[in-house]
Amino acid sequence: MTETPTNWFDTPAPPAADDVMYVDVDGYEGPLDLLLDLARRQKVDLAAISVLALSEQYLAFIEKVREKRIEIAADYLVMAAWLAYLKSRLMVPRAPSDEEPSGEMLAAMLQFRLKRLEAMRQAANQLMSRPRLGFQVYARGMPEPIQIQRTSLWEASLYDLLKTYSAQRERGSITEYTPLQRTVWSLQDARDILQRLIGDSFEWVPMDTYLAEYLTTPAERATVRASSFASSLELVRQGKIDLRQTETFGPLFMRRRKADTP
Amino acid sequence: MTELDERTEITERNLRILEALLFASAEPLAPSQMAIYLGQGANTVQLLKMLQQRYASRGVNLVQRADKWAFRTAEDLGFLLRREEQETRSLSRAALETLSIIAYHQPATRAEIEEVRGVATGKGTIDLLMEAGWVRMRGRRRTPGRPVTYGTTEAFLDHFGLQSLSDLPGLEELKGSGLLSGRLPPDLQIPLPFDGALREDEDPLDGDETDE
Amino acid sequence: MTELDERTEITERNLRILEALLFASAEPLAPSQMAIYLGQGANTVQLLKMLQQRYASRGVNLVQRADKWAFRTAEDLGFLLRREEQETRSLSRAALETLSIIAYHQPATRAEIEEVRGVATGKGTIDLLMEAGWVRMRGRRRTPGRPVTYGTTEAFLDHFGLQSLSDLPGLEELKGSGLLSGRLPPDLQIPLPFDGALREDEDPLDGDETDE
Repeated sequence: MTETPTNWFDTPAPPAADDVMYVDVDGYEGPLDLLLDLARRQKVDLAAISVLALSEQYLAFIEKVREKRIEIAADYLVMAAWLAYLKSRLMVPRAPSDEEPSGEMLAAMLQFRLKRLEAMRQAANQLMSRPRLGFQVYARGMPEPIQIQRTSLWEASLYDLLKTYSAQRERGSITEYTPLQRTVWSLQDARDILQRLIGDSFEWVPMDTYLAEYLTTPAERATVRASSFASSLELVRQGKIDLRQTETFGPLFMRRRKADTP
Repeated sequence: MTELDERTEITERNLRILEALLFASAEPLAPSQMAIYLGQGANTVQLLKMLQQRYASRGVNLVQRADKWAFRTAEDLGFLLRREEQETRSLSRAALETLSIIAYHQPATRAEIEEVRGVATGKGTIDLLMEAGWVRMRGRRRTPGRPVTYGTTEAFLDHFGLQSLSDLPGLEELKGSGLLSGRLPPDLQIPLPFDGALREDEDPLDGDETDE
Repeated sequence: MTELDERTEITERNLRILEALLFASAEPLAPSQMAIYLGQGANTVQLLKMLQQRYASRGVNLVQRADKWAFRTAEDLGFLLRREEQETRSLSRAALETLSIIAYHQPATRAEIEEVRGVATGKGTIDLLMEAGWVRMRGRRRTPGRPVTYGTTEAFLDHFGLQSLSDLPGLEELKGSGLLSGRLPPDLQIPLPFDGALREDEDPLDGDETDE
């Protein structure tokens, strides 16, 4: 690649300044579109284009736009930065240790992208100039619709049938229902028990410690806790005990309230 | 090119244009509407008649409606444009429940079906099952009101792959397959479906009730 | 009647049926949709090709779109039939470019379309093409983020009068110049527009994503 003379290196005559001047950024579909338009102004085949000159034109254009303080989309600035980099790669000789892509490679890449975009545009034009359905080519204007008469074929499996039957027989047969008897701590009970347990203790003690002996039966845990908690709130309201919790979901501490503390 | 060849070529060209116009038009066309597309001096009606002749034996014919012309499917092929389509649909739960009760409890009246289901059964459900060809009216129960009794059909056996109604699994089999749980009242019974023509408590349907 | 006569008669009958079916439908039909109406043992595609030949010089032609068939007015009569530019909602340049990129590069993700155009594609652009019925979601690329892949539809082929994607204008040159390659610069691997169900790097769409 380095052997072949790359004609995009050749510096063509710099573009006339006003060539760039009347370019209107609004009319472009992004930086690649702008570059393609600038390239066409070189009036040569894209393969023979001077990428260096193109980059300079683009950068000059962006510079002009910015001088006029016109808002410009970030896409254009990213391309400008990339082209500035490309320009530097093209002008600075490549060191042997250089890991980065050569200027020629970057230039070829840009050229490829321009050619590809142009090709897709040409393809779109070719597509649109084909004899299109509804414009030059027509389908039957009076299609004769097929009248469809639908008859339903019902589907059910023996399994579905049996399962359904069993389910409803079972549903219909279980008529006796004995609700599970559960022991429930009444609020009054809980309150009595709490008052008895706390007694005269002014120490902070977790509620669960007080209730330890009642919490052994799993079935009763919920009702013991719930009723005790509700009762403890009542006791706090009455000024008989203090409650404290230091963290969310942490243990609930309680102690007898000293009569003289406010 | 002889004059004859030339005339033929012009005619063919005009015929092609007529074909395309008539094909693409959304409504029948009058000769005057088509004439503007043809070469000067063309006899549109004559050309249309030529075209009509050409298509006379085809699957599509050129027909004249009042003074307008249009392509239409040949009359003898009209059947192509009508199609019967079958779509498979699964039965609703209500229909499946009703069907299974009729199957096990037949001959069953509507009141009996409702008693097992615990809800009223819409008339539509039984109609649907009869339409599907799985349920039929068997007779009338010899009780006040003489309610209609329902039973299953041969098509029912066919569809569910049963040789006879006695192939319907009984209590033990339903339990064994896990369809019925073990926790059932001991007095639960699964009836043996009645397979015969009429049971002693059934009267035949009146003459005009038997359809089909 | 000799055997030959009989065979000819059967063929003619089948051709008439195909004519009727294809004339009656505005949309292209698959051979399988027509085969059910033909006599047993009929070779549908062979019959369609016969019919295509018969209509080749007529004002209405039988054309193939992907694996479907339809009658369409002859292309050379387009200048005559050309209707008033009803194309008020003409496609934007962005939409046109996007369409051709999808057509030539399919399956293509949005990122790939944007890479070719060098600019972000508004979501509306692809939506518009899907609404026109020319572009569809094909599947998902098996890469991080699982982006949706886009491709063209049968309606696209029908609209632009293409028998298959290999008829895309200029495809051969583009292929030759390596411009259909996704990677830069010219790669040895030249992907062609892919028409199949799913490419090895595509997953099917999730159920709720396929509309239509």
